[in-house]
Amino acid sequence: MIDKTVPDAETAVSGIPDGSTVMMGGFGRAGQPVELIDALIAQGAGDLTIVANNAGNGDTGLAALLAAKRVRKIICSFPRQHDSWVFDGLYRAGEIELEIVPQGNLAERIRAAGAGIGAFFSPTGVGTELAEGKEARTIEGRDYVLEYPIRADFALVSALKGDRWGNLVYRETARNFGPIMASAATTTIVQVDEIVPLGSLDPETVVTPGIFVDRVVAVGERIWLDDGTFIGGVDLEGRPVESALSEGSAR
Amino acid sequence: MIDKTVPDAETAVSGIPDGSTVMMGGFGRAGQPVELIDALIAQGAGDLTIVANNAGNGDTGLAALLAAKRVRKIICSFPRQHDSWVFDGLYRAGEIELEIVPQGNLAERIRAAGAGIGAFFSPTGVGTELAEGKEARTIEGRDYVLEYPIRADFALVSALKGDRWGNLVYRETARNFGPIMASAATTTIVQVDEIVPLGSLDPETVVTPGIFVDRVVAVGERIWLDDGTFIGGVDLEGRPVESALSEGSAR
Amino acid sequence: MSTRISRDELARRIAADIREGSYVNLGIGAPTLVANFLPEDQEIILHTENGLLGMGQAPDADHVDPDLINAGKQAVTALPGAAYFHHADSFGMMRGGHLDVCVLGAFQVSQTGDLANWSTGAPGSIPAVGGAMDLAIGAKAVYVMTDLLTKTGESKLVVECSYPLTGVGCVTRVYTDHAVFDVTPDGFALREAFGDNTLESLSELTGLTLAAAKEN
Amino acid sequence: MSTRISRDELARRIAADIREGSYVNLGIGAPTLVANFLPEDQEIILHTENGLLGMGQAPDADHVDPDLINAGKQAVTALPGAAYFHHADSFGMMRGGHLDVCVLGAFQVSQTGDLANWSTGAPGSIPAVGGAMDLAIGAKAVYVMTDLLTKTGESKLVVECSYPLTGVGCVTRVYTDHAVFDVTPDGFALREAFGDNTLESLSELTGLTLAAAKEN
Repeated sequence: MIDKTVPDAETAVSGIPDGSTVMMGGFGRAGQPVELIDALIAQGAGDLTIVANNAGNGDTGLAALLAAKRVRKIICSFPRQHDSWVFDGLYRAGEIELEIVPQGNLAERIRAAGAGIGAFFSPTGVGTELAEGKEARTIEGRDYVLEYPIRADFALVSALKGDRWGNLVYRETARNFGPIMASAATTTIVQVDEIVPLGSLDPETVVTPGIFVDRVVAVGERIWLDDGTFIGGVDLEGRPVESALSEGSAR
Repeated sequence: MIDKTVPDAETAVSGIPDGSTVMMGGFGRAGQPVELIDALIAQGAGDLTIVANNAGNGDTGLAALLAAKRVRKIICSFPRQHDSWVFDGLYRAGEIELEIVPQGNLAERIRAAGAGIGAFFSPTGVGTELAEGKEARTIEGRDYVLEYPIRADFALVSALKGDRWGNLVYRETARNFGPIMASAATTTIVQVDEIVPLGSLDPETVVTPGIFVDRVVAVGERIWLDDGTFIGGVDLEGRPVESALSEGSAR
Repeated sequence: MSTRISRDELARRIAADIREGSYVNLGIGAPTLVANFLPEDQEIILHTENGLLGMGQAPDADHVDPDLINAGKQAVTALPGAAYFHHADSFGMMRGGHLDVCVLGAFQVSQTGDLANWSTGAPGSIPAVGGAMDLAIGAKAVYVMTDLLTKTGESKLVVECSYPLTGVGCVTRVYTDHAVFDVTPDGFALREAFGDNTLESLSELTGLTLAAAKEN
Repeated sequence: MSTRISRDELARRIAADIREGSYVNLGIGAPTLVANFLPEDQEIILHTENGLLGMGQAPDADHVDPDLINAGKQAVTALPGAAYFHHADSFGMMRGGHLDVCVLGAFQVSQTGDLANWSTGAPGSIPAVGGAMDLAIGAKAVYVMTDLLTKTGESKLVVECSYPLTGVGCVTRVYTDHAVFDVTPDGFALREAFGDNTLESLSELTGLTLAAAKEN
């Protein structure tokens, strides 16, 4: 029997060595695999290269990993946000390396790694400083620059539901980088709200087939859902509205 | 109000001029847009270049279009099948031009056209006669050849259900080339079993978003379904099993 | 001195140029205001690059869903007819030329249609490009929404951008608080001047040679 | 003269080398027989390049579904846990190296692992490649299933292929009716000889210098 499920987040992130390249799904907080990142912080791996769209928000998740000084370099499209104070401080102090990649190139380069493409001519960034030094070519009158795949040793992904074969479905815009990152890493580790019995995901609607997934851990239902139904009652950070109003900041 | 639905297949294929490049979904018979092809035959356009995986089966659909001498050239991966007698005859008579493309390159080149990729280095076909004359490159120790997008003026696609915005879902392996061809044509024309009200397709499970679709026509439910439930009773050609046994061949 | 219309008026003006049935991406910041002025009786489909077509307006406080956000990471809703997809598919839509219109902010636009909107290049600033470069080259029509002048009175319409570029020759039209300009092979052409602005006054403000736009 | 095992025996032999949890693509023709010998108490996930992972066996006549076919365009079923996807995603799985094993037929395999299986190059034949070239270069292990000799007694294991190539240096192992050979940097190595075949008799049949395979 194939069983990719693991009992807890600690087990899910075991064996990630120092110096690894780790992809992390998420666009801002949506789809960020916070429980896996917390487990990675506890696990202790350092000198990491992170591939993600952003460079962390607030003091949790990726930001907490950065604050713990575990990240040598981050490859992302948009590090500077209103709540990216952890990254901002490290960057200004020269304590983290940054590689900026236009978001569409980031996505397509990750997809290329998963799909076995050696390199591709992209229309994005042509004539800008982010394309300096890259091979350029005009094809049928349009200008392109050559972009290479981005691979990773590990991908940490957050999905809604998974089964023991690793088939996944996502929720709304929390899907974002999950499916392509799952395809581009040697080992893909996924947190889901719930592990469902094999066969209960409709094969027409599986977004990430299990072939791309190595480990799946259930972390419990997100608090704005109740048995799959949206109940709200949170702010955009996912905090209950009452505590958000009274406490200011805490997860 | 956006309404991409059209009343019949005749209207759906109107305005396709002689000399067009037309993509046709389908892998063998599965997902082949037979009703749209029948309408295209009636419409009369000729001197066509067809992009498809196969070169027609039996005497219906794409094979009938070929038999009507409307096709100048076909770009496909696998023309020769046990029931491709129409193509075989035309090819041996020198009456049709053939360009063979490995299936994965065919799919990826169509996808590249839809995604704005100028060209890509593919690992498939390296060192074979199908890569002769193509630009080759070794990247990180692996050999690739440069492949260019395949675009079309029109795509004819068969899906299961669609709405008036052009959102589509498919059925089983009849999905095959539909989603990528829909993205790679200037005008995408889709036949569906049923047009459903806007909002009745789950946004999590839409496979082709309407942005890729221009016209949708309902052609009635495939005969092996009854109100969405599989009832069988057909052979692989989709003919009722009784008539298949008694008649030999007819659609 | 010269007439300036408000942000909201400018958003309304841009909305008036977007036709029913268009697929539209509204960039982060001021361009999102355009959504407020799209006619309610017409269907215009909004794309957000983080994976949604058919984006609706902001939810009320009880319906904030952290999984459903726009590119600016604000809470949004999904309309009937919406579709979700992953990031490579979403940027394929953009880069593949499937969007009819995108509306972007700008630091500078050059008379050849170069756009600078992602970085001032200031020393010590943290670079962040997001999807700006993909949007700039991807949509069939790239509209810029901006003040004509910086806070210190310099023209944002320039002969050549001094800030780092977002895209080369990509801007279709510039909607400013003073006037609307088309980018043409001969430089900026005045499409519409608001209030008492004139070709002459705008030429003076920008220091550019402006033509009158041809009708289209 | 020499021992030859049957197609079914060969399929069973190949099946024995496929480990539980593997993702496997079985090529058109004889390789599909391997599915009949995969152990029922183990989960091995079959991929068909026309868009399905988790392919099951052929349905009975009452359950033939024209929408659910394999790469050979035969009726199949989908197991619980299956997933459908489009052609670019399906070939991305193959070309991206996500399949553990594929099993392919062959006209010839060279001692450097080149595969020829799509065209005899005969004048007047209609070329048709399908997904053969993608499978040949895509899977982590490429197994070839074939008779050792052609009907006219020529070895299909060769120094250099004379037929048009499907892929260069791509074959991992060759399962023939006489013996199993690994492709190594030093040429073919005999992994297992069936019945009374020996390194010597097989060298004679093939005309090749064969080594004994190292254990692994």
